[in-house]
Amino acid sequence: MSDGIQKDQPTPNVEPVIEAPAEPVQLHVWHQLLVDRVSQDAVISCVPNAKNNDLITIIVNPEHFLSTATVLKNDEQFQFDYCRNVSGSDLETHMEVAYYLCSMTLNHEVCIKATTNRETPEVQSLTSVWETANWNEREIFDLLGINFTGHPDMRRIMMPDNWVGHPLRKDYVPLDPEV
Amino acid sequence: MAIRTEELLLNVGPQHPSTHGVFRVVVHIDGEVITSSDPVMGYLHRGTEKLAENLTYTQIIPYTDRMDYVSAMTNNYVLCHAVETLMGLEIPERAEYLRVIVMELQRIASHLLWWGTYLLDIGAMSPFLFAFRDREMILDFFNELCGARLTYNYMRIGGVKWDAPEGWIEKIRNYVPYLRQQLIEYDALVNGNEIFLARLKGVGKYSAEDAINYGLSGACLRSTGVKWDLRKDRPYSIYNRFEFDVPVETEGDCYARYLIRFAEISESLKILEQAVEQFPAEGETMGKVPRVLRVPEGEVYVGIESPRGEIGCHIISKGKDKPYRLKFRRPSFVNLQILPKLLEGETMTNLVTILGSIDIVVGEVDA
Amino acid sequence: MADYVLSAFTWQNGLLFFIWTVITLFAVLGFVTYAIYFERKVIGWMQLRIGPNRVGPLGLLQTVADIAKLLMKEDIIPKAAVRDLFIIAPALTFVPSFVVIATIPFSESITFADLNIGILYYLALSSISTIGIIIGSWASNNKYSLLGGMRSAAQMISYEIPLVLSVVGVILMSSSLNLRVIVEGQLGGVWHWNIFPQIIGFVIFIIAAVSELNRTPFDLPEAESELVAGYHVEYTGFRFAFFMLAEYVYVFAFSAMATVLFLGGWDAPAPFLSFIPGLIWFLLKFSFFVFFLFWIRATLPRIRVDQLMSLAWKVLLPLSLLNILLTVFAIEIHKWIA
Amino acid sequence: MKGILKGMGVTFKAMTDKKVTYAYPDVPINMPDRFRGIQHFDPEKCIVCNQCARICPTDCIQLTGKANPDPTKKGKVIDTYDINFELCILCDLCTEVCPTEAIVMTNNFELASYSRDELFKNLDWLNENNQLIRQENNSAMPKKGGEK
Repeated sequence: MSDGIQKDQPTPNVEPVIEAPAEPVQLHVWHQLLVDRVSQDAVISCVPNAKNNDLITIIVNPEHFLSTATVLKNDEQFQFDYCRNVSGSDLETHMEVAYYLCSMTLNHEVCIKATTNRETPEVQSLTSVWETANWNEREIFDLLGINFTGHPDMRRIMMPDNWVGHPLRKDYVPLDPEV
Repeated sequence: MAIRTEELLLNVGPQHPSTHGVFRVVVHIDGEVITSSDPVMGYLHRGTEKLAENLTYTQIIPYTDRMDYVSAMTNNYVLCHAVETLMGLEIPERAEYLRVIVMELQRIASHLLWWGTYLLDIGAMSPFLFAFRDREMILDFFNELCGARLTYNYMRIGGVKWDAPEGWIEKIRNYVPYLRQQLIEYDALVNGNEIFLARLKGVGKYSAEDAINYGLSGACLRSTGVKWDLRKDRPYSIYNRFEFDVPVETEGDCYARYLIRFAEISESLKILEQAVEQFPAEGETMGKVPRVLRVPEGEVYVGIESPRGEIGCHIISKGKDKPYRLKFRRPSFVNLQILPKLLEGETMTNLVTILGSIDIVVGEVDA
Repeated sequence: MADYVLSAFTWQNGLLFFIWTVITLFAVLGFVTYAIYFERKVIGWMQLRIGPNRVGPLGLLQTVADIAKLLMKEDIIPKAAVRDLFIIAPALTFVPSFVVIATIPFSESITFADLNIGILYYLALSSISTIGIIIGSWASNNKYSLLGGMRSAAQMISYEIPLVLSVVGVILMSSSLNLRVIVEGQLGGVWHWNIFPQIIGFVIFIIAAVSELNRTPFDLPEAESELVAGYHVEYTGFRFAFFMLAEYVYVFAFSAMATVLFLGGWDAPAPFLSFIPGLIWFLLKFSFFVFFLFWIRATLPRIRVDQLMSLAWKVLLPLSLLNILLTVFAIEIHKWIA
Repeated sequence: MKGILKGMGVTFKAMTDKKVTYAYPDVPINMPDRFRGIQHFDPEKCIVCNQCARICPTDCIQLTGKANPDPTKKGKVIDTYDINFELCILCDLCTEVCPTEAIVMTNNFELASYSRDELFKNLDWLNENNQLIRQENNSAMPKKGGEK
């Protein structure tokens, strides 16, 4: 989270911005841990996002999404107890949900993603792991039409209940272009 | 024969004095005790995220003003910050200082507004006008700086639109001791009032685990003893140059949240004081920005500390001048999730106390 | 005055009664008009505003304009409301508030009804207004107003008790229920007033009476931040005005009552000041109470329902009983010494 | 009890404090120079570059140009210029991109009207709105495109 100016400033209270050589260590450790704790095929890809201060971005196998999330929250080495942000997006070829997680105790962050198809988009709900996900998933369902299996209360949240379509989809055609 | 009793279904809102906007809570009440509740929102949903997909980055800035309309500066900043992070832009020193000054002024203005309206919810009339008197001065500063009192559209990608006018910094310098004096008066007016304390203490209590699990941020999180402030924990802009405390309370009730917001005003004053002191005498206020902003392909999420908590911006760019997907993490929306849990078993009166203490802005809840 | 009341009821006397009633009504309405104006001004000043100043010189006609507006407003009776009860409720609230004024001695010569049981009459009739509020709130067929009405009922019943008990001390001291006798017992300067020996009773009386008035910090039945407007949420136009009127007439009655019971009525604070007419003194003390009500309205937040109840039953009631006990002891000791 | 009394002291004291009320409709409020009010438009300066209409986030500006009546000069001159103040959010972006300062902000902000049609302001109206024009238009933003 640094702009050009503060790169050389001391940043107390926070771990220093991970330098490129230090990065892969954590990357591989985490990758290995997930493979061990969840499943051999739990992780599809695990890369640092150079544009976002090398935030480790893990694309998780949708089948193991919930179990991966549970491990990420409860495992000694992860302890991702805080979910900062949930966003969904329509990438035209597929749909994607991203959870930005953060550990308050160990002070590290990760982004986990799951992809799904556009025809019958479905992702396992993480509401049982982080309560934060509850309304955020409802919002994603409302605006993108991704169905979260296992969500306790899958209803529209922003749009009226009788609304047709999911506005944030790229192929959404508004009924009235003026609106 | 036993008396037949019935649960009452009560719509609090969408037009209700204490929902702070068009927001509705459907509550089941047994007498005055709430048995369950269901917040209903979306009355102010304007589809900012959808609109943003068809707007250039500069054009989105005025739309961010209208999300959390009592804290437009931090909204401006989070979008600019996200784009700047993605582009790797350098921000001139003077612009950074101006940004911090306006953001902290905004935090004070937002908390003052909250303070006034919260006490109005509790039933005290005068604090509202006291708070507005001092907030008004901040709005006048903003008006002088960028020509608007509420929807500033002040920040630009790579800097800020206007340099400080002559004498403006001096006015901020004088405002700091003035507000400190006023805070003493506010303290005398409200903070010792026994009725007020009885209304707030022990109401709307939750634990730190709950707060983290529900993803609360800002004062709602800090009221449970979690010292988490993005200005300290994920420093952005030039916040690491200033000395300030992060007020923390451990009770987790409405009173703790009240105290934290009240203390945050003083902390912001501290930052302001230092920022005004260190303000560079001259310099550019716009960085080197290409004529047409084309943001490189990539994805970024940044979160900053708005007065209400963590406001975040998640951008997926495909290298165009418009974002492919823009998502705002709105603190009011996330913080509000805990409301049904808090309301269970509380009285109607406490509904107002609790809802007010979460400090929502409906424009932001609905986006 | 008393002569008229006791004389035989003839056409002539009846007409006279009627004229007096109308005069009083207008006096009270005039008071209400300017009490509202005064309230808005005082609260305005306390809130760094200047209050109404646009209608008439200094805004003096503001309330008149407001009343005119209320008169001209459309009279809405909700379809689902119980029509008859809805109509009768404002009157039922207002009439007792006006009737109680009859017993209050404003000065040596101005009393309308010199009843032997003045206090009881006041306390008994003033609680009838609650019925009007409950009927109105129930008849409106609105959930908010129903909640407001229920709160009102609970609140009135609870606070009636400490209110009555708090004045027992005063009654014991003057051995009379007649308000005139009570004032006469306090004549002769500030040190004779009941406020000092009855300080506990006085404080309880003030708290309980503010609660009876449904004013801040006890304005739960109409708490606008929770119940929007409470029991009168469905009322418009002049029906609404009647509720407002009742509230302000009670402000009048309460302030007068407090003056009579505890501040020596028309008595001058010191004998050498007695060249000023008693009515002026009465009005001064009375205005102080009115101002005090507005002052706390500008300052205090609202109390919560459960806290309101526990305050009445757990604090005020035992205290008022204690006050009676102490008064009895003091009187007995006084007799014993004498 | 002490806290209540302290609070009552504050409100009592406030009775004599300076009042903050504005006598607004009687005494006009002077806005600072940078205030963003209703735009003033100068057709003489306009080079019909269309940038204001393009940058407008709400698409409230409509303009058309016509060929320059003076055949010796190149380029277009403005023909119609309308701003729909039902939509305009006074965000200042149009004046920011205008290379010739043909469109500038004024300090006038009184837009309320009884009809929506009146909110549709045309070239003449905007040109006549020439009171209290903002002096300082050279904001920190680089002017994009066009030459001065």
